Amino acid sequence: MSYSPTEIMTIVASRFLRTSDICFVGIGAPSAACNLARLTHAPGITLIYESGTLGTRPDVLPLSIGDGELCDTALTTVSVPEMFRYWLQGGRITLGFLGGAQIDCFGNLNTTVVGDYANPKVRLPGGGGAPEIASSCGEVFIIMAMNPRAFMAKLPFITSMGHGAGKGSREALGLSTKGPTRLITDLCLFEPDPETSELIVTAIHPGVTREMIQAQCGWPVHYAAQVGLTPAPTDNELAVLRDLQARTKQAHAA
Amino acid sequence: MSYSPTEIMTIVASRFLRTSDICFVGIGAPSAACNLARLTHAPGITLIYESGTLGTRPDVLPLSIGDGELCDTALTTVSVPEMFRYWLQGGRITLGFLGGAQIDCFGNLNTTVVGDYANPKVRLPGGGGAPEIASSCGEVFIIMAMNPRAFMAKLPFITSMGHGAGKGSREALGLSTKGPTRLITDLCLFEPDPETSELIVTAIHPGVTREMIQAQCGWPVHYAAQVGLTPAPTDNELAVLRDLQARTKQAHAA
Amino acid sequence: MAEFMSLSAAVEQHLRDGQSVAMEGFTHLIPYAAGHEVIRQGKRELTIIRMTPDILYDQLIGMGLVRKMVFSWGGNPGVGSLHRMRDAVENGFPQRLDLEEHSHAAMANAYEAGAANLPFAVFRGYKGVDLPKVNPNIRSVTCPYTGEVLATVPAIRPDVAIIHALRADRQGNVLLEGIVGVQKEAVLAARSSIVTVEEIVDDFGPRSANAVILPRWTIGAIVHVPGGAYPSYAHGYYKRANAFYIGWDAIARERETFAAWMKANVLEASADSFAGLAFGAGQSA
Amino acid sequence: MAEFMSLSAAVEQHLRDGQSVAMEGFTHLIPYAAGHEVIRQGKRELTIIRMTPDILYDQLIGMGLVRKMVFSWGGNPGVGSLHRMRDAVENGFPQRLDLEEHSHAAMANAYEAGAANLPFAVFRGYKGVDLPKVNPNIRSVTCPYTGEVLATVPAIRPDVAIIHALRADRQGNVLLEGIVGVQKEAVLAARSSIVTVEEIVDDFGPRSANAVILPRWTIGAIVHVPGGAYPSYAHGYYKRANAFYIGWDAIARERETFAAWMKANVLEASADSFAGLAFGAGQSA
Repeated sequence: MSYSPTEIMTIVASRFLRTSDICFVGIGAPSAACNLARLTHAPGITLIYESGTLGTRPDVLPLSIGDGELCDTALTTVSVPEMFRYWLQGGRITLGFLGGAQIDCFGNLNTTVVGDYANPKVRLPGGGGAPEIASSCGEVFIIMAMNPRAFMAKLPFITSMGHGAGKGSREALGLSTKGPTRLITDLCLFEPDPETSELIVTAIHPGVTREMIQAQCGWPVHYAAQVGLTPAPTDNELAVLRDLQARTKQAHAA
Repeated sequence: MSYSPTEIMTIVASRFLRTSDICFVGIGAPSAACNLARLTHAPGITLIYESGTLGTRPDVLPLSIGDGELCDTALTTVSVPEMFRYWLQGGRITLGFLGGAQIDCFGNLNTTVVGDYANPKVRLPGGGGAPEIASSCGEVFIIMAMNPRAFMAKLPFITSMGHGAGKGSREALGLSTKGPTRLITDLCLFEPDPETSELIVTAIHPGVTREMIQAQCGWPVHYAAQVGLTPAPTDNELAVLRDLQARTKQAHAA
Repeated sequence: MAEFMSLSAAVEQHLRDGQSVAMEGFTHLIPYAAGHEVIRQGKRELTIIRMTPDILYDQLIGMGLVRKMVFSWGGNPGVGSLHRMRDAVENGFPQRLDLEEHSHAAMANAYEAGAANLPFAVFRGYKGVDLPKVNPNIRSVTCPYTGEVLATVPAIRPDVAIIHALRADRQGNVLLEGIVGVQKEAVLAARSSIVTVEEIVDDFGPRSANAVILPRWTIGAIVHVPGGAYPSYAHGYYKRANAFYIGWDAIARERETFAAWMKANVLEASADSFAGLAFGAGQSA
Repeated sequence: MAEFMSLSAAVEQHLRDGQSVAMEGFTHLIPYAAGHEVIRQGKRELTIIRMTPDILYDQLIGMGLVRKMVFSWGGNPGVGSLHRMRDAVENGFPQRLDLEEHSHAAMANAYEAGAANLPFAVFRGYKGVDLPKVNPNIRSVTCPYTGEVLATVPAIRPDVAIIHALRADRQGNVLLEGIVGVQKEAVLAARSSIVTVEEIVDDFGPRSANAVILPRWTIGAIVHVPGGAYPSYAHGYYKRANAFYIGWDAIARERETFAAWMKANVLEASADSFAGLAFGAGQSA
């Protein structure tokens, strides 16, 4: 079956999720990936949305972080202060998801402003939960489609921290969590270099070349010694994902 | 009708309660006084027990602060951390009740130790909620039967603060709450002297003399310029109180 | 003490020009009807506080009521930008908008501290990020036991909190259920409050012993506004009008279409007419 | 991740000599059965933590298991003293007992901070009182915004939390209802936990959207012990045995009557026999 860049990005992300994970899920691709995993190989996965829903099992994807569907299917729903205190800061989350308008080669993200903070060219939505998701979750997956204005050599603003200025930055701030362990894009998979913590390509999606990757990236892309080939989405993965998206689209049109 | 010293103490306390009060209720005499008020002249009074029950209306008095009866009849029940953070510290309580093993003339209380703290002669239960009830409630009523070992010139330990060393002590600590506004005993009513904050007698119960009061008090008792006579318990007050106590006794024997 | 009144009286009596107001709601129970009444009354120079300012705050800003916004994420969830907010920040239209920006964790803690009558909150956050460089209200304390340095945020203590809830009983107690967000904290942290409700009942009846209830003595005004959270939702009453949120993007993108929509649907409309859309699925936006 | 096991296995695997343990319960849901198993297994040199140590802690102390107690109110509620605790503090019998004493507000905040993974809690307390003079763990921080000095307490992070709850489902999620005290916080603050439950159900079924539930991935061991809170109570299952609490005063007053009672009812009894009294009203104590 043929598939879109967004579909393979979502499916690749879903494959890394384990049934034992406790995930702090954001809207959009993370939500799609998590629910795809739940509906395929990770039925026991625990999904938590920052609106307070613990252990939710939505039948359609939420448009927003607090859709009623999330609450209806949750084990229980807690207040937002409790969510951020007991559950996120409490160190209960094994895996957080982040995306952003802009990223650098260490997985730092900007979702705050383009241009000067006081006089921005583009005012973005802001950090929301991201700064503390980045520091409190056991590890972080980032899902972003590549383009050279998003994958930047230097960010105008750091909204959430990845590996900072490289290896050792997180430890220097007293963080014992792993930070971004995977950056999943529409073209390839990045993982931190064990020596430098720079995000380097460890697998390339079918039909993608190194030139195509570099063309969409504002920093000089580095590659692992052994770069894998991403297995193409299976028919089952695509069918489950498309079914989920179709149900979602129908529900949101109401 | 004749009545016991405990009965008049409870009834006098209940008379000062207003239907608009939000009371933080302790076990024993405060609980009896509050529920008597609720069943007579203050039907709208809000009773809160530190176990988390908000707006409770027990049919029998609780033996402990967390009896099921309190929860069954409450508007809702919150966690204990929430009780102390949002409700007590939050400044929501207009009236708190305290009692203690020992009291001084400024309404400071000891419920911690008799003797040296490290090597006590008698180890008392400790402060529980008292230190913050004393500082966070709008005002405090103290209910205690008089005896010279309890009404002391100097306390071995201050568990909860009344008027400290006298007028101005509370303000010096940044407190804007009133502290003890009434000390209700089995013999008389004390209220703070407006000039000194010392607890002075403002009303004497029927049949009690100044000599009887001084005999039960370890400090030299002072009197207001005009000392009132406490109206004797009415038949209705006694009937409602005794009915409540009888129901309670029957329930606790189970 | 909770007083039942009309929406216009509640907003007139409880909110004044220049005050700070938190209209909270985390996707669920956003107090649109009350916010629209604030717009109709043309309040000025407000400081608006909310973790997730969405369309309602876009409208307040676009109508020129707002001097400052305290927030942690400002967007149209799942759709995109708040165009009126961006126009104010990027172009100063219709007037300059000051921002005080925090993270969700900071805001949630700040409301909690406000409800707890504390002057500030302590949390573990803002590690390795730039926001503390541009927000002087992000500070720190040192743990007196471990020496760890932790982030702090001032408690949020709004002049007025405005929320929408599911039910009030006739005594004025208010019940929330489902995604409860920070609404209880916002009311407890505020000096006064307005609560719109879907329904007024004689008694809440059988319920969880631990139901989320605000007692009547914590509330200022209660107003009966069925549909008052539309196009957000009220659990068990009506669903979120996702199509409205999607459609808003085109309305708010241009100043003219925005102004025309506000005139027709808010300024020259009654609270009931817009809220009524909650019960007539699909014909909105 | 919650594992169903026997009471003896749970205590053996999760609690070791010298550890700190919080057996919480605020009148409701006090984990007597589990505490008695701790006594049967003769754990030593424990630090026991609880806001309101009552008869169960009197028993642990009287049986010589305890080195230190962290607490805020130690008595037999509505009845009087804990005689075994007093004997330990006043006379060093059966061994010296160290006390770390706080107020309820401090303890409640300390559990909350533990659950929130903070090293300490800030609150407004201890004004004008003597406890800070005798407890060096009562300290202060200064608000970085207002300059106000506030009290602090170290977070409580027990090695083990032991609680009794109403129900677990077959996946190991645990539901509490009614007077929930600080039990959720105690479990979240602890490194491991044992939860005894009245009932194991296939599914919790219809319930409040905001029910107090501890997910299975926050819990160590789950043990099915009907009556496990007796002589305390389990809301909807059995009432508090107030007569037992009243009768305990005479049992615990003398060392000999205490020892005999413990031998007959705990040491030489099974968990089920004592817990079973919950369902046979009145024949206890």
